Amino acid sequence: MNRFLKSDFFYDFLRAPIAVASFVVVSTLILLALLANFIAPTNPFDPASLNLMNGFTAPMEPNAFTGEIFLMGTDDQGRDLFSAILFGLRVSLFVGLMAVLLATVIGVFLGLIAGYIGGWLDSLIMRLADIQMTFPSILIAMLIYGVARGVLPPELRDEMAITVLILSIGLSEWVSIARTVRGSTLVEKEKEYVAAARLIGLNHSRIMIRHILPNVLSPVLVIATITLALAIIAEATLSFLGVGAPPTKPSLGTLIRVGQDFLFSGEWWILLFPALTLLALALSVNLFGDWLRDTLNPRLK
Amino acid sequence: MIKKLLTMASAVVMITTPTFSETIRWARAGDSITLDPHAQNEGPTHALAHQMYDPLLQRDMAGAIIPALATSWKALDNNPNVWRFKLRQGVKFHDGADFTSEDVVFSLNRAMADGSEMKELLSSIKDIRAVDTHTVDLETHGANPLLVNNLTNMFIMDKGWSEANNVLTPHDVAKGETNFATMNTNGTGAFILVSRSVDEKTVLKSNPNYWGNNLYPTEVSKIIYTPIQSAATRVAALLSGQVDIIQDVPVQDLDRVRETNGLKVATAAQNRVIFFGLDTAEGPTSNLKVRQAMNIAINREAIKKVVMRGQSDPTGVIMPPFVNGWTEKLNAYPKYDLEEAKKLMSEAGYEDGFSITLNCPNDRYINDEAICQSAVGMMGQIGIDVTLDAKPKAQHFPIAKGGEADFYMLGWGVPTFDSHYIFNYLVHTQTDKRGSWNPTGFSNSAVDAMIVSLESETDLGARDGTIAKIWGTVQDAQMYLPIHNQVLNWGMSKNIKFDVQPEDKPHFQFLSFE
Amino acid sequence: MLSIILKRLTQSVVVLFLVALISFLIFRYVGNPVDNLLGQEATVQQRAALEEALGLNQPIYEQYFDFVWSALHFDFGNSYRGALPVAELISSRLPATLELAFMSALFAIIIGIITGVYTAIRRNSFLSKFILSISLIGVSLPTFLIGVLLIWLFAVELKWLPSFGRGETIQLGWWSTGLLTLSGLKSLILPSITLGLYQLTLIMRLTRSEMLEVLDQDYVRFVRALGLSNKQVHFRHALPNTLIPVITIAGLQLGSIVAFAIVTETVFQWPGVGLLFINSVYFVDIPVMSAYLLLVGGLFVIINLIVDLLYLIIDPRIRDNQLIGKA
Amino acid sequence: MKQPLLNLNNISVTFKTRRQDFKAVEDLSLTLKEGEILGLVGESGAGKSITGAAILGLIPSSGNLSSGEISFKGQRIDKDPKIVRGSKISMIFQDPLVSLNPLRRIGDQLIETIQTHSPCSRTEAYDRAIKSLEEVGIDQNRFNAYPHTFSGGMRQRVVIALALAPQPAIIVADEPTTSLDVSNQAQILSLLKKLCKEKRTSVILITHDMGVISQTTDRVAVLYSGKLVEIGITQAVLKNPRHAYTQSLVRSTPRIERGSPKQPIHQIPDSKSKLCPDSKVLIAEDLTREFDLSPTWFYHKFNVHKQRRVLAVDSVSFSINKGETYGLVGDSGSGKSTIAKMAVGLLRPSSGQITVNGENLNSSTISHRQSQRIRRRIQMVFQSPYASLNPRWKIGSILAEPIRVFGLSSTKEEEQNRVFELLDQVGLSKSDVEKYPHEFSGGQRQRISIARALASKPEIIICDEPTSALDVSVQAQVLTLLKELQREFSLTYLFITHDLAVVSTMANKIGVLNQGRLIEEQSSELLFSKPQHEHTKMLLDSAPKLDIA
Repeated sequence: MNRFLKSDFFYDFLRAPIAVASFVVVSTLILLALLANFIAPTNPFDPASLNLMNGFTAPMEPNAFTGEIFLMGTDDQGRDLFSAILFGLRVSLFVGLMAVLLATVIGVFLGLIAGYIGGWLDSLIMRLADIQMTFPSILIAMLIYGVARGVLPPELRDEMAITVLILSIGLSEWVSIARTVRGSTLVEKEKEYVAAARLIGLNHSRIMIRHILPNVLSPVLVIATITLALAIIAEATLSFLGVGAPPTKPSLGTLIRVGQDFLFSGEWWILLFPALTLLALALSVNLFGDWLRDTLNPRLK
Repeated sequence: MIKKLLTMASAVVMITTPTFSETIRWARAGDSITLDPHAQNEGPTHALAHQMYDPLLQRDMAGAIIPALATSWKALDNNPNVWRFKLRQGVKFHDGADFTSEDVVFSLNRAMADGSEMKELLSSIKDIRAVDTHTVDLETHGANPLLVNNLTNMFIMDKGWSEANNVLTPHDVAKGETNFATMNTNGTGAFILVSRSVDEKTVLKSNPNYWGNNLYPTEVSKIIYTPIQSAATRVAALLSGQVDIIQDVPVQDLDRVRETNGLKVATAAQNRVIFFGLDTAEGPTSNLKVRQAMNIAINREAIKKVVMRGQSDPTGVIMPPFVNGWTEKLNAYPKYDLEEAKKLMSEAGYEDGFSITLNCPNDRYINDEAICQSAVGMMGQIGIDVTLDAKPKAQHFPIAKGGEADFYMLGWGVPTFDSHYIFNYLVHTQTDKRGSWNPTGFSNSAVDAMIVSLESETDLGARDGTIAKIWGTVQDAQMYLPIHNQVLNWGMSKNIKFDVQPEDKPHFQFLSFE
Repeated sequence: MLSIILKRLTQSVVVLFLVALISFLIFRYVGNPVDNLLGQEATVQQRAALEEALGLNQPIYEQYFDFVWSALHFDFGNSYRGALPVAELISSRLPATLELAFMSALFAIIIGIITGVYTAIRRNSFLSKFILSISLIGVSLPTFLIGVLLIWLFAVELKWLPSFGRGETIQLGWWSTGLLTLSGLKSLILPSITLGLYQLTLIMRLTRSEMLEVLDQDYVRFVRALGLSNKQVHFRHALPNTLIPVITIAGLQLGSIVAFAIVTETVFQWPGVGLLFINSVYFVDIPVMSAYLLLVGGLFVIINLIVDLLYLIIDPRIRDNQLIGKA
Repeated sequence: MKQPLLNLNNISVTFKTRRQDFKAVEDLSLTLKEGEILGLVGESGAGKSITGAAILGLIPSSGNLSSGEISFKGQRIDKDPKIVRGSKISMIFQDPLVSLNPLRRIGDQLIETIQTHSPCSRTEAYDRAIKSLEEVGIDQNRFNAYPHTFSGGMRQRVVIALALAPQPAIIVADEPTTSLDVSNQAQILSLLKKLCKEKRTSVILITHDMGVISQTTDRVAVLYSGKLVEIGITQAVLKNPRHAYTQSLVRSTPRIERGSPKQPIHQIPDSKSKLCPDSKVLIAEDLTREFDLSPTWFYHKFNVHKQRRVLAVDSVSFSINKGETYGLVGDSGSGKSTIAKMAVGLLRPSSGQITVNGENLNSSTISHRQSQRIRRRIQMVFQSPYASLNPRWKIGSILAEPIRVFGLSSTKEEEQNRVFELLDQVGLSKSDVEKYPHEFSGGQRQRISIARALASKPEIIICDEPTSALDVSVQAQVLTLLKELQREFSLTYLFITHDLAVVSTMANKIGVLNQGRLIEEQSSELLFSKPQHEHTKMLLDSAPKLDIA
């Protein structure tokens, strides 16, 4: 840790206002999502707790029927938007992070194998990547969703929706990571420290994991960050297409989908607040990832 | 496709005809499912069919029955089981063929064939006979005083054309069948099909030989019909003046449309009731107390005020006010009473509630998904844990119809304006001829008998008595939880003079410009 | 040279076969067609008969080859709704999507490369920093929201541009184009921007980083040392070398643009294959679904191939088998 | 006297780094006369390249000319160097492989350059381009060829042609031959010298190689950490260097003594006494290795086009006695490293074999235990001080790994002590175990990789260009260390290098490789006194020599 604090990386970080700002925003949002239960005045996921009469209450204005006041107003179901956003943020972040994790694991594994072992295995994996590229996350999601809908009982559907999101986004984002890892593995494996490891008789798996892996991870970090933003956006898009988080357990995307119906009718807050939250999240993640890329890629410094 | 490419190479450039001022650009959420007039019994499908096909008699924009292809009709004095229809002279189909009685005979038989969704409407018919070229007799099993009500969406096709194109029977949409008639038409209607591509655009042009040309305004020379799924986009299209009329203005956008100059909103109570259906055969909902609890746990005012923005008319019976048999008393809906509901639940032995899935369409009725969502909340308050499963109508209806659902949403329009229509579809035991939309498992032979008897009861007083009796049982059985009657809101440009048709079916020959 | 083309071709074929396999499996297993065609209450005999008719009782690999075989003849069976053969349906919708994809790709590539080059050459100017940050907003909002906002601003509030559809189209044989009418072109603007924004950002950033890298190369420093003007250095030496990787990515993007059009087409009611696909999903119209997958796969592979061939034209080193097996 | 052609007056170049600014060049003053060749010599980081770049205003963006002025024929140019770039002053870079735009035909690049500076018709430019190609000895029918079709040496010729095309008054040549083989190096240098003398073009030759300096330059300026420490007539400076640094530089430069077999510098007298002729520890028998250059597995499978095969090593046989140092010399691509790889089992021979104490590491029947036993005996020191240490590992674990793998220590502290011992043997301190490679200088890293090689207590160590990436002074230290270790542990070295001078100071016996063949094998004295093979002679002649007549 101490070493980290002394590192150039940290030094640069402190001197990049955008990086610091975006980092702060992201971590704040994550914190809010984690503490949602304690911060949120209501639990938006519990339909029984909703009072429909509270619907369409403007921010900080007493509701016409119940007289209740809401920080960010309520949506069409009388859901307190502030709470809904906190919980939705949690869903979106969870989906995003899990998807990225999945993508990274697959990508690093395949990339490492392809790069290190090479030969026909390499070609195979790379063709696989091509095929993968053929089906962007949206398509995959709709397919998996279609299948799952067929096989799973409706009770499981809510959980399923989230799993489908994670699977589909994760499965469609591994390619870029795999390609990068493969690339840097190809470079690293020619380096002499690998030869040194081989001539003391280490087996390949050990060389791959103990020696090469640590050296190919920094670009992965960058891509993973960008992918996180991507995943969060993808989740929103899928919700729009109706294969996302269910309206009874809304994610940010679902909230935005609902909100856009009220864009013309003057209930601006239903769209604005979730959209701003999403923007803040994705934008900061992107900005941070951007800074990471420039920092970890000295050629561009 | 290869062939296409070749033809493309040697293609002549032809330009789609430019639009005139009399062109009506008409948009609504969903497209017609098929152009075959007998294959579906569904609003948007009939709405489009009405522009190209005529029934024997139809409802005007106010909902009153007026002559169409038949100029007059009455039950024979000597035999009340036979209705005689005098057909309009000199009517021609779009392809120039003459309209004669055998077309009527053919069409009605076709409407009764397998794969037809209209057959229930004609279930009382025994025989159809052509008396002469322009007279047709309909014989029913026993007298059917209200037969004519069933014919307002019973479109007449050209026999010759149908034979030529081998569309003697309707295609069964549920089985994914299609035929020539799904994409082609040959009617007697005010408009002729120019081009159609599903979900994209359907273009109609006025029919110069339309029999009604000097009876009705018929000012519209061309109709461009575009389904626009996304509500926001649909409203935007109207607000930005890209379409002249949209049938389903989202309730939240009504004010916006009203306030936009050049636009207006026309409103009318719709002949359609929205309700939930319950499985009475098995599961918790088979317990009457549970169904009653659910019924009073629905806060209908709240739904009206918030979800519908006041644009609905809460009801306690699954019957719109237009319908014969409707009474204030039936229409009065029970008080929203959580305590009572919880009590009933515990009496039924479900004080800790139960879980159930609510099947719901998300592109059919006004705010259908939102209503279901609020229902989820309301049921939650009496301990029922509801999983909402909202789907496009095409996926929802098979489920709702097939009886897989324990708890589902349905809307019902009554084109015949008579209770019998409701009973025949929603109350009668599910058989191949009747009760096709009654998956609730409710089955009462006495009621079934009464329903059948309605078709032949000539004494209207006695008939209304029976109707009231049946409604009594239905209300007690509580297999349906009524919510409200829909209110139609058409948004259109100011210069259009057009009433909102209670069946939500615009007949553009009635439209005129100011 | 030839060998590379050969290699790429064979690879493409392999990819296509796998894509075909996937879409076949969907056709076969997403919602069993038998259940779709017959109701639940169908008798055993009925099922057997239908399976016979659909050839579902043959061994699976035979079915697969039948599928591929008929696919090769553009025969995907009939759409469950709309009566038309799927091939016809798709070919009637394809022009709309291709024109949209083409326009947004054009928009993305042109603007993307220009801004990318600018931000690379003037890497420390305020404007480039501004462009870079702004561009991120494009990838930080979901496409559908951007679309709706554009509609709201330009169609509803300003009434400048149409909010949906293609406007007037002109038939050139089976190809209906919106590029030849004013309303057609106007209708293209908003969807193209909506669809292209994401790719724009991507291409711009790629161009920038590649350019920066190239400007760092010795040969660029050398031509500087030879006293060539900045214009010559940037555009005659740096840019071509920059564009090589950019072209690949841009090409691959074009493939995914077609797929991403799904969202844009739903928002703008754009009558293309994307909208067709969405509806086919809603209506469980499996033939259309699987055909669409094949289409997207096919397009992607073809584009991939074209990109590779472009490489051959641009880069002499590859022409002489210097760097084969690029990642 | 007439004013100098180029005048650097107290120039300083400052770079912004994270923590503080650092002066790469400090108050440096130089003058360049017309037609002279001035050498700028110094070790890496001495600021010689920066000085070169500064003249053309090509300092990397993170740095700038913080003070002083540069004038060409009395005219200030540091403010706007563009006016002289190419036309008056031109530059040649170190690596010809990356100095040419891969996408442009060399002809185009020439014509473009010519036309930029002297507006003339394309045909005119074409003729001049052809001419300048001929001058550097490139056939004019290569005019439309792309750079990648040229060899390294040829590309450097093209680069020179390009640099001279606008007929500049000065050429700044930054390590123009460092990346070339000795044979090419000599040719390029003489070509550059010849052309510049003809055209009366002055040259600033930037190099780290005293040999090159002594053979090519008229005057030499010695830089040390950004400062000019000594400048004067080359011969004078080399003969009696005044500044201490220059002295060490001259001293530590290894030389080839032809004729009288005199002891090279730092020769440890008794290192050869231990030789017992019959005990051969490493034996190579018609060792052959073929490489298949056809691009991917795809081609092997389907033979789409002819496979491209090359013989990297062609039936090479030699043997090394215990305690002896066997030198393998040759140009790049002569197969030296391939042999090394086969010796340690990183590559399998296509045919023939190489055995360690009679055991063949590459035999297919060998068990893991056996191969580990052999591996422990034979270790390797690599060329690059940067790539040979895993940047993510602490020195401690880097050194501990072989100890653990070979099971040479039973307990943790035993292992720990062994690591300390190793560090001590290569002259590093205990505290270094906690550090990461990037915290060390090149020389120190080479020491670490030597320590790693020693960790398994091997008998044979293969040194693959162990010092070619190091500055001469450091090189001397490392070489000395290797010698001391050899004596201490009676190690056997297979010493692989391209540098005849280095090998002459190290090896008892030398094999000369050319295109995979072992063309000559001699004791080092004999090889340098009476080389047999033509190629060997050529190598000896073209090797840059530091002759102080």
